[in-house]
Amino acid sequence: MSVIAEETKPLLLSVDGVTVDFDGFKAIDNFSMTLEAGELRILIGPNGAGKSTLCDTIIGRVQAASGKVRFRGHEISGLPEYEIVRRGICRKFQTPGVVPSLSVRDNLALAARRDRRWWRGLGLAVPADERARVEEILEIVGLADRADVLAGELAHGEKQWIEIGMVVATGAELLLLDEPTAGMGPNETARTAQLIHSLVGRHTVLVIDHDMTFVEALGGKVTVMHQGKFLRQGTVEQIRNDPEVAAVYLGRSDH
Amino acid sequence: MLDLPLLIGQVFNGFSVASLVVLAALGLALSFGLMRVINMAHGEMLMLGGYLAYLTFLVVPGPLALLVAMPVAFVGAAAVGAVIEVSVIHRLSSRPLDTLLATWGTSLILQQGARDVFGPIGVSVTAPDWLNHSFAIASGPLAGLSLPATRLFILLVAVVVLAALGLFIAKSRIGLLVRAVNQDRMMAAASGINVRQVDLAVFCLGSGIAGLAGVVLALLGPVTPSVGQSYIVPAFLVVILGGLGSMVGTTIAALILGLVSALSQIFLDVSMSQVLVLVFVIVFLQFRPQGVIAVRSRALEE
Amino acid sequence: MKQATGLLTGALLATAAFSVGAHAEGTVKVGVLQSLSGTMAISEVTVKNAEMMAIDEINAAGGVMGKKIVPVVEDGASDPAIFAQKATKLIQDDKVATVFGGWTSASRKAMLPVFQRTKNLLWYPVQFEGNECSPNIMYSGAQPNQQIVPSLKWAEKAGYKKYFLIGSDYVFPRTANLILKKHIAKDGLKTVGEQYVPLGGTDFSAVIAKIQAAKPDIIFNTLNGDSNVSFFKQMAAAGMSPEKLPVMSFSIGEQEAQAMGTKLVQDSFAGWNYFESLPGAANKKFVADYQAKFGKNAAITDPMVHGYLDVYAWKAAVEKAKSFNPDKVRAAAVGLKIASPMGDVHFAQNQSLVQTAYVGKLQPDGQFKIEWKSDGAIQPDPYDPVAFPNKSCKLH
Amino acid sequence: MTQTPFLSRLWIPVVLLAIAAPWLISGYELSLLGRFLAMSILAIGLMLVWGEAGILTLGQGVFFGLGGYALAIHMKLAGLEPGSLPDFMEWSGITALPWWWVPFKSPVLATLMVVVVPGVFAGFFSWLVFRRRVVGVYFALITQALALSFATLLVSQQGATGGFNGLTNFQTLYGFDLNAARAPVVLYWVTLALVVVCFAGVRWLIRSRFGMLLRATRDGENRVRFLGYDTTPYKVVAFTLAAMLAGIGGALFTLHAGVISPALVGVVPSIEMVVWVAVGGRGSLWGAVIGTLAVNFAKDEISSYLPGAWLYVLGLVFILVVGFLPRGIMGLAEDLTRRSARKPQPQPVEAPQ
Repeated sequence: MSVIAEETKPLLLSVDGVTVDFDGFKAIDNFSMTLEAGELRILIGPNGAGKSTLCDTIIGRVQAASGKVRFRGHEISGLPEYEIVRRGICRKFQTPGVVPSLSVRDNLALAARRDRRWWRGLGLAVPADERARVEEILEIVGLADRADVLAGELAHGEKQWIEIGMVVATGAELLLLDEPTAGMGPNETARTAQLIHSLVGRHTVLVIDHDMTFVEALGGKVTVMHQGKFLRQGTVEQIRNDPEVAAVYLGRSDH
Repeated sequence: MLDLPLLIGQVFNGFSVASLVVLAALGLALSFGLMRVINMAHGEMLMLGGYLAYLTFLVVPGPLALLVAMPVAFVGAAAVGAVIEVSVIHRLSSRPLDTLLATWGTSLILQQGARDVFGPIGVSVTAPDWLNHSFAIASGPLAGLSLPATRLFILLVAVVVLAALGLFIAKSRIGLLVRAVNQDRMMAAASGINVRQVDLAVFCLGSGIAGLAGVVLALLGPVTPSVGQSYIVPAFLVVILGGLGSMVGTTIAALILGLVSALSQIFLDVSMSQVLVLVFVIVFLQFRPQGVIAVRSRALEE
Repeated sequence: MKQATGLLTGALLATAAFSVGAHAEGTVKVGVLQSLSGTMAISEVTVKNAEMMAIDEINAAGGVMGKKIVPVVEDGASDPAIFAQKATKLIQDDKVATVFGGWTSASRKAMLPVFQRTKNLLWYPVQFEGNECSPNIMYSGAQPNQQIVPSLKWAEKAGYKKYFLIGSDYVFPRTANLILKKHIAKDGLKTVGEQYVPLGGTDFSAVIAKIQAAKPDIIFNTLNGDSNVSFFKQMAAAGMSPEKLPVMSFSIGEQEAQAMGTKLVQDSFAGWNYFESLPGAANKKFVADYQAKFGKNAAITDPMVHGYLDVYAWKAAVEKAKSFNPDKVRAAAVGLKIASPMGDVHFAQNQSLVQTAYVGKLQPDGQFKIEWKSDGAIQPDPYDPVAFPNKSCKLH
Repeated sequence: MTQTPFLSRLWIPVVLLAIAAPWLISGYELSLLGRFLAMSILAIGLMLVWGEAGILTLGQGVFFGLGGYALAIHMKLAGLEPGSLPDFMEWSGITALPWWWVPFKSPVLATLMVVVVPGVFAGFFSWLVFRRRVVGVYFALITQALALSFATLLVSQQGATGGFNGLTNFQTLYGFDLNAARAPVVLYWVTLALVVVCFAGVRWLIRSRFGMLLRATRDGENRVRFLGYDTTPYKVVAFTLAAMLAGIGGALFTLHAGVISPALVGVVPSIEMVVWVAVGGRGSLWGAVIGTLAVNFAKDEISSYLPGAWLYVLGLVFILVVGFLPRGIMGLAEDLTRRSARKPQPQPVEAPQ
């Protein structure tokens, strides 16, 4: 059953009847979902529900056994991952994926580069526009003072923010943030929520998480996944009070 | 001139070469599947097996010396394997490429050691008489085809080792641990498996099998300090073709390469068929980069 | 911290000048250049021993023209580039009067330009494929017409009609087989097969299948080193041991037979210009002296004897020419009679050794029984008249 | 590898000493130094592909050989009177010059081939393997099999390649007599000049964004792909450049040694090339050059005095350097001369393949 989107806003992403099968184990089972441009969507579900696998499928890291993934109307299911990123989707991994041996600025410059063909990179200088974008991102994530530190030496929270910065620096329209607050303290989590809010609108953001306090801080529409299947979709309030979600996910049903 | 006995003979030779290479490659595939590490000194375990067979033949007279030599070589090679694992491989297991170089250094030392102890000339290990004949087919379409008993014996040993290894991995307690670590090293460690000991056990098992293979190879080839080098590159190609350290994949890959080599030698000379085998592997990888058997490891390769 | 930077500049010019001594008055330096490591160490270490023994004997008997011979031993490490490198060192740095050594054709070819440029003299002890005629090398090893062709003549006389040629895939076997095929065809016989296996190759399954299909009367074997072990073991496994299917080998001497286990190669034939079992007092004394020095079951091979007699030939030539100058020495060496364990031999005009060819059959005790002897010493010819008709070697 | 100020100013005295070498050391040592400097060009390429891009290749001997044979074929043809054949062809039963030998007659084309042939071959081979995302240990083993097959092929095609003897006995190159007294010194300076040019070229490449991308691919290839980069062309270009440098090294070596043969391009020499860079320091260009000189001079010394010992030494060097000194001599020098408190230098951890 695929949800036909009636909304008038242009459809950015449509996941249509996707199934992903690891030697018989259906990590994702005929799952469908749509995203509109500029939206903030949160994907929640218990561990092993298939949230990360869905991200892998969208970004092209895992090939779907069946079903289609369309971005701005074009099918992207079969494309290699770097092709999908160039079209405007970028993903942040659960474990921070900064390049440890490069400085924060170099990591961002790496992400900010538009013309990635190898002979373009032979010059020593970084083009002015990319340098400007790097400075801008440093401001957004608030790590301008740490720009020349090796990424490997950053604190855990800072690595997460730098990686969000890198995802933004690629100029991607759709940002997939996989548990961006993993391992963060309360005020860091709050600051991350504020950072994500500043990105919504110019970008479409799909956040994957299971920390309900963070989900509530974000607000926005929530989709619930369970054992690879689509369970429920609605506002944070609707989801909090939905008995089926509570039974499956929160493990208790309060009134 | 494609007469049938020559063709069937070559198919048999393909199986025979495959049985030799699979015995050499099994140990490599085991330790590679588990620790993502390639032991360049694996060829010297074969050499060690040959020398241990030579020593056993000196001590144990009579036709049964061969059967005594096999366990002796297994234990001897396993012990040396343990020493290498603890001293060199374990320290570097997080850096697979560096391990490859360090174990190459180990192989040079083992070769020169054998040259100093047993002399550069190599030692003589002759097959017992009960092996020195062949089953010739005199009449019918396959007239002229003869199957040497030694090669049949080696095929038998390969089949027995594969079966025993399969049972060991599938049924035994350690086998369970090996499969767990093989599938998801971090998860296995998290659930209390002593990954260190499993690595060591598997490495010894792999080296032991190579020692056993050394005895069997001594029936058909020389026992000299550099004998390991002539078997190691084909064994590597089998591991690459076989896919991520899977036993079944390695066996199938050994069969494929054995047949490609044997059948191509009908038309080409040995040198050209050796080049053809490499080209075959590179072309094969164009279609199945993950190798014959794609062991879907849950450990996300980040 | 100074040492670290010192280390850096030092490493770039790591050229601590070693002792570059010219001849101390009472001595003369000679080079001994063999592979003491690597795959060829098997065969070359014993040749070095024979050459050193000859030097010690000469020194004990008063040296050459009153000077004591000082050998400078270098390791060619089975690598042609290193042979060329060490030859340059011996001549330029150590200022040796002459050099004894080399084994594989590759090492000789690599050293050839060095000796021609420096006008020095190399004494080369090993049988080889011929087709070379350099003024700066004394070829004591047999030319093809002194080893390969006589053995074929013996085989033809013994009545073998169909020949199967198998060899390691390098220069000597390929050229030797080229010569053999031409002679076999000229004499109206048949070559029923020709197979090559890479050096160090161990899989003979396909080759044996082709031998079984071709059903030859005799196999002419120019395999080298380890491959002989695999070949004979796999032939035995296929029920074709030497007494069933005769094999004539050119790279199996007493030492290789001993290493492979004599039972494996028993009754196979070998064509050489020397066997340890040669009669004659000189040979008996040489074998006894060598075994006294290097172990009683040490096997004595053809190249070892040539290495040994090369040193005596050089001494005799120096004393005849009254000079250590290489050009004078090689001119004096030609035609000069030299007493050796092979009997009296001398170098021909083309600086190759005139010597008798023998065919031996391997006995259970690891010695070769002499089956056949060429009638008298054979004049060496680097260019086989049948295979390479229009070429000849004029040196003096 | 960031250079401390002290080390970075050190290259001036070293290059001056190198230029003055013909007057400082004996003829034999100069020929050794020249030969090892030629080999260091290969090491510079190996440092680029292994140190920077994290691609371990055990087959550089192949490209070293292709460059060497390209020039050797030209020199064999240059020394021939028209219409006759090289000596080894006659006694290999060859009657006419193989068709692919003919283009090597022209000096310009042959010199180009020294770089083009290894480059094209390396480019095609690495593209075939990298595009299917075969990396790390798998790739290293395939390159080793490539080295074995190339050496076997060279030996088996004796009629066209000189077989196991290889090609030797060269008289002239570009009209110059190779046996002239002045020849070794001129050859030494040409080699030194090429080393400096290649060194500077690769240093510039490493400093460029291309180099930064290579280091990022080494430390996190997946990460780089998810930033929109197709890493395959970067790795293929790095591998091809290293092969071209190996070709130059091979051609120069052939001039110094006077011989190029399969024994110099097989499995063992190719791995020894890796130890040069490992000993010197895979993260530094200086390391590649110094490592090559140190290991080869040691080999020449040790094998003269203790022939049997060299393999023990080489084996131990492999284990100790890789195990305890992953950043080689230069890494050590780096740490020793660093004035300020030692900043924790991140170990070159390889992402598990």
